[in-house]
Amino acid sequence: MFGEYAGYIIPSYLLTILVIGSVFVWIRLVYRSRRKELEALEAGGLKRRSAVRQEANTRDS
Amino acid sequence: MSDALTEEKRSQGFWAWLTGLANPTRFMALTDAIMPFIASITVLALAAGLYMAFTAPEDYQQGETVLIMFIHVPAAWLAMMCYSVMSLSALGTLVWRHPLADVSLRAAAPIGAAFTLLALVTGSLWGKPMWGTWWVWDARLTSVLVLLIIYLGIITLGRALEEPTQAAKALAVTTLIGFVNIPIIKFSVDWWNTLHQPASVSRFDRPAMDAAFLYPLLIMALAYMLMFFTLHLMNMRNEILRRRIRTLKIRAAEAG
Amino acid sequence: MTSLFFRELKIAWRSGGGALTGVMFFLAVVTVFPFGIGPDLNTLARIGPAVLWIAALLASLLGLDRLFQLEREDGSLDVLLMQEWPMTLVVGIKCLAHWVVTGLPLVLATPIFGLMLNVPPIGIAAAMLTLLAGTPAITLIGAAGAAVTVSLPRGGLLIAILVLPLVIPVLIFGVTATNGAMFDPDPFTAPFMILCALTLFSAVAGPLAAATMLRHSAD
Amino acid sequence: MKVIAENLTVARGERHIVEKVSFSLDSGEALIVTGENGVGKSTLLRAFCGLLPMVAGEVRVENGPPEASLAELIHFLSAKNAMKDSLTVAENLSFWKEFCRSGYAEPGLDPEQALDTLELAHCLDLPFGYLSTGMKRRAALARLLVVRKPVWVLDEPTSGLDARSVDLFSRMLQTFCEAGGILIAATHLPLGLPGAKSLEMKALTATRANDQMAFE
Repeated sequence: MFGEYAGYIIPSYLLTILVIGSVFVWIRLVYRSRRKELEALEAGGLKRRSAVRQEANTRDS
Repeated sequence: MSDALTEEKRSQGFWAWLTGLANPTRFMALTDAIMPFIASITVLALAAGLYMAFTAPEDYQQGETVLIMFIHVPAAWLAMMCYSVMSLSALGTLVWRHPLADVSLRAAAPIGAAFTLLALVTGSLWGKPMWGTWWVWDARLTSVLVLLIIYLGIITLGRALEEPTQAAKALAVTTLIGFVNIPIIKFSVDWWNTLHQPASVSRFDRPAMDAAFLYPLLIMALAYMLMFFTLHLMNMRNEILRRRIRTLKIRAAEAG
Repeated sequence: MTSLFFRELKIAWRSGGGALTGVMFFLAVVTVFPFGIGPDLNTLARIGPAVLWIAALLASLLGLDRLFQLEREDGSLDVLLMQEWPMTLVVGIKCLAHWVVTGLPLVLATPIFGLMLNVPPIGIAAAMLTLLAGTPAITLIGAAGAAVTVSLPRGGLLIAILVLPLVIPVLIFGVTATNGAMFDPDPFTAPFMILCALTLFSAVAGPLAAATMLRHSAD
Repeated sequence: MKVIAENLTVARGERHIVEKVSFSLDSGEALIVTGENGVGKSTLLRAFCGLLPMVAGEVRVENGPPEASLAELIHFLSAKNAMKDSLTVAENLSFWKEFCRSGYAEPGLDPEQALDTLELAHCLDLPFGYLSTGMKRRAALARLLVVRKPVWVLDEPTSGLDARSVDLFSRMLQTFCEAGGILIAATHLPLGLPGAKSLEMKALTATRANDQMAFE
C-alpha cells in the first residue's frame, strides 16, 4: 500500500502522531498536577473571593 | 417582524453567551461540559479524513507520497490559523480588554509551535524524495521556519513574564507585530527565493488538485482544526489554573 | 557543591530563567545566514561548519553576563565569597551549570541545523564532536569576562567585546577540525587535540581569573 | 573564643572612610555600630568580613577553631537578602544550609524550624518573590539559623521589619548571645541587648580635621 516511498510516509505519520500525542499528554499531565496543587492550596484554608461568594449565597439561598 | 425579533434575541443570546464566557469560572464549567463532545467530533473527523486519504486513488505523478501531503498541508494551514487566533486574542487583550484573551494567546502559542514544527518536519520528509535533500530553502518552507522562530519568541516571552496583567500587553503587542510582519516576510522570502533561483532545485509546484484529493485534504484540514480547538481549550483551562494557583500563593504569603 | 549545581539548573528552568534561549538563538542565527548568502545548497554546504560554529559561539555568550550579576544584585555573591569553598570551584560549578543549560543543547541540536545547511553527515558528526569539546572553553573564558564586568551596569555587551578575541583560537581550531573531517587531505585529529587542550587550559585559567576578579569587585 | 580588630583602616580610592577602628569581642558579647548614613558602617562590616581590602590594620581570631579563617566563622547579612526570587523559601534555605556547612560548624535548624522561629512557617513552599519586603527580610534572617556559626555580622538587620518582628528578632539575638555567639550589628533601632558595647562612628572629615593625612 505504501509503495517504495514507505520510508518517508510512515515516519511522517509516526512523527505527527508523536508530536500531537505528546502535546495532548503534556497538557493533560499539567492539568492534573495543577488541579492537585490547587486542591492542596484550597485545602489549606484559602478560598478565592468568587468561591467564598458562591458558598455564601448557596448558604443563605 | 417576529423573525427579526427572534433574530435580535438570538444574537443577544449569542452575545450574552460570549461575554458570559469572559468569567473564568463559567468558562471552566462550560468547557468541562462540552469537552467530551468536541473530543469525540475531532476523533470522528480524523477517522473520516484518514480513511478518505488512504482510499484516494494513487497520484500518477507522485505515487504514494501524496499521503504525506494530507498531513503536511493541514499542518501548515494550522500554523497560520493558530497565529491568527493568537492575533485575535491579542486584539482581545488590547482593544476589548477581554479577560480571557491573554489566556487564549498564551494557551495557543505552544500548540501553534507544535503544528509549525510538524509542517516543517513533514515538509522535509515530503521533499526528500522530490529534491534529494532533507531541507531546501524553498520559499514556503523558509517562511514557515521564520514563523516557528516567531512562535518560540512569543512562548519564551510568555515564560519570562510571569505576572499576568503586566505581561498581557507585552505579549499582545509582540504577537501583533509578528502578525503584521508575516506577509512582509512571506513576500521577501518569495522574492529572495526567485532572485537566487537555484538551478539544481526543480521548482516544486503543488499538483493540480482534482476532487479525489481535495475532499480528503479538506476533511483532514477540518480534523486538524478540531484538534487545535480541543487542545486550545484544554490549554486555556491549564492557564486559568496556573493563575488561580498564583493568586492563592500570593494570598497565602499575605495571610501570614 | 552539588547543591549549587542543582540550584543553578533550577533557576534556569524556572520562569524567566531562559533555559533554551541558547538553542533558539542558534536556530535564529542559522536561519539568517542563508538569507544573506543565498539558498544555493552547495555554497551552504561548504560554509556550513563555519556557520554552525559562529552561531554556537554567539549563543554560548548569551546569558553569561547574568552569571554573576544576579548573584551580586541579590547579595548572594558576598555569602558565596565568604564560605569555606574556594571561589574558583564555585565559579567552575556555575560555568558547568551554564554550559549544561546553554552549550549542551546546542551540541544536541547540531544535527537538525546541519541538515538545514546541507552539511554532510560526517561534517555534522565532526561539528558535534568539536562543539562538545569547544563550547565549554567559550563559557569558561566568558566567565572571566563576566567577572570583570560584574559591577558594570551594561556588562552584557562588554563581555562579548572582551571575550570574542580570546575565543578566536577555539573557533579556528573548531572549524578546521570540522573541515578536516569533511575534506580528506585536511587532518582532523591534530586541530581537535589542540581544541581539547584549549578547553582544558581555559578550564583552569577562566575560573581562576574570575574568582580573583570577583573577590576584588565586592565593594 | 575572641575576635580582635586593630586600627582598621579602609579607603575607597584615595579617601579614608574608616580610620583606625579597634575593638575586641569575647564570646557572648555584642557590638552595636551606630552613626548616620554614609559614615562607613557598612564599609567597616564588609572590611571586617574580608570582603573589602584594608589599607591598614588587622582582624584576627584567638583560640577559635584551628585552620578556619575568620570569614568562614561569620554569618554576614547585608542590606540585601541573598535569596533568589524564583526559588521557594524552602529551596533557598536548604541551599544555604548545604552550602554554608563547613568542617567544624554544627548544622543549625531545619528550614521549617528556622522559619517557625520567625513565624514564617506558612511561607515554606512559596516562591521568595511573592513575599512582602518585611517577610523577605525575616526569611533572610532565617538563613542565620540554618547553620550554626559563632560570629554574626549584620548590616541593618531590622530594615523593613514591623515592631512585632523587631522584638521577635531581638529575642533571637539574645538567645544567640547567651549561647556564646559574638554579634556585630550596624543598626539605628535599639535592639535591647543588655551589656552590648557600642561604637559611634562619625564622618571622618569632621573629626580628623587636625591631623590631615599627608597626601590629602
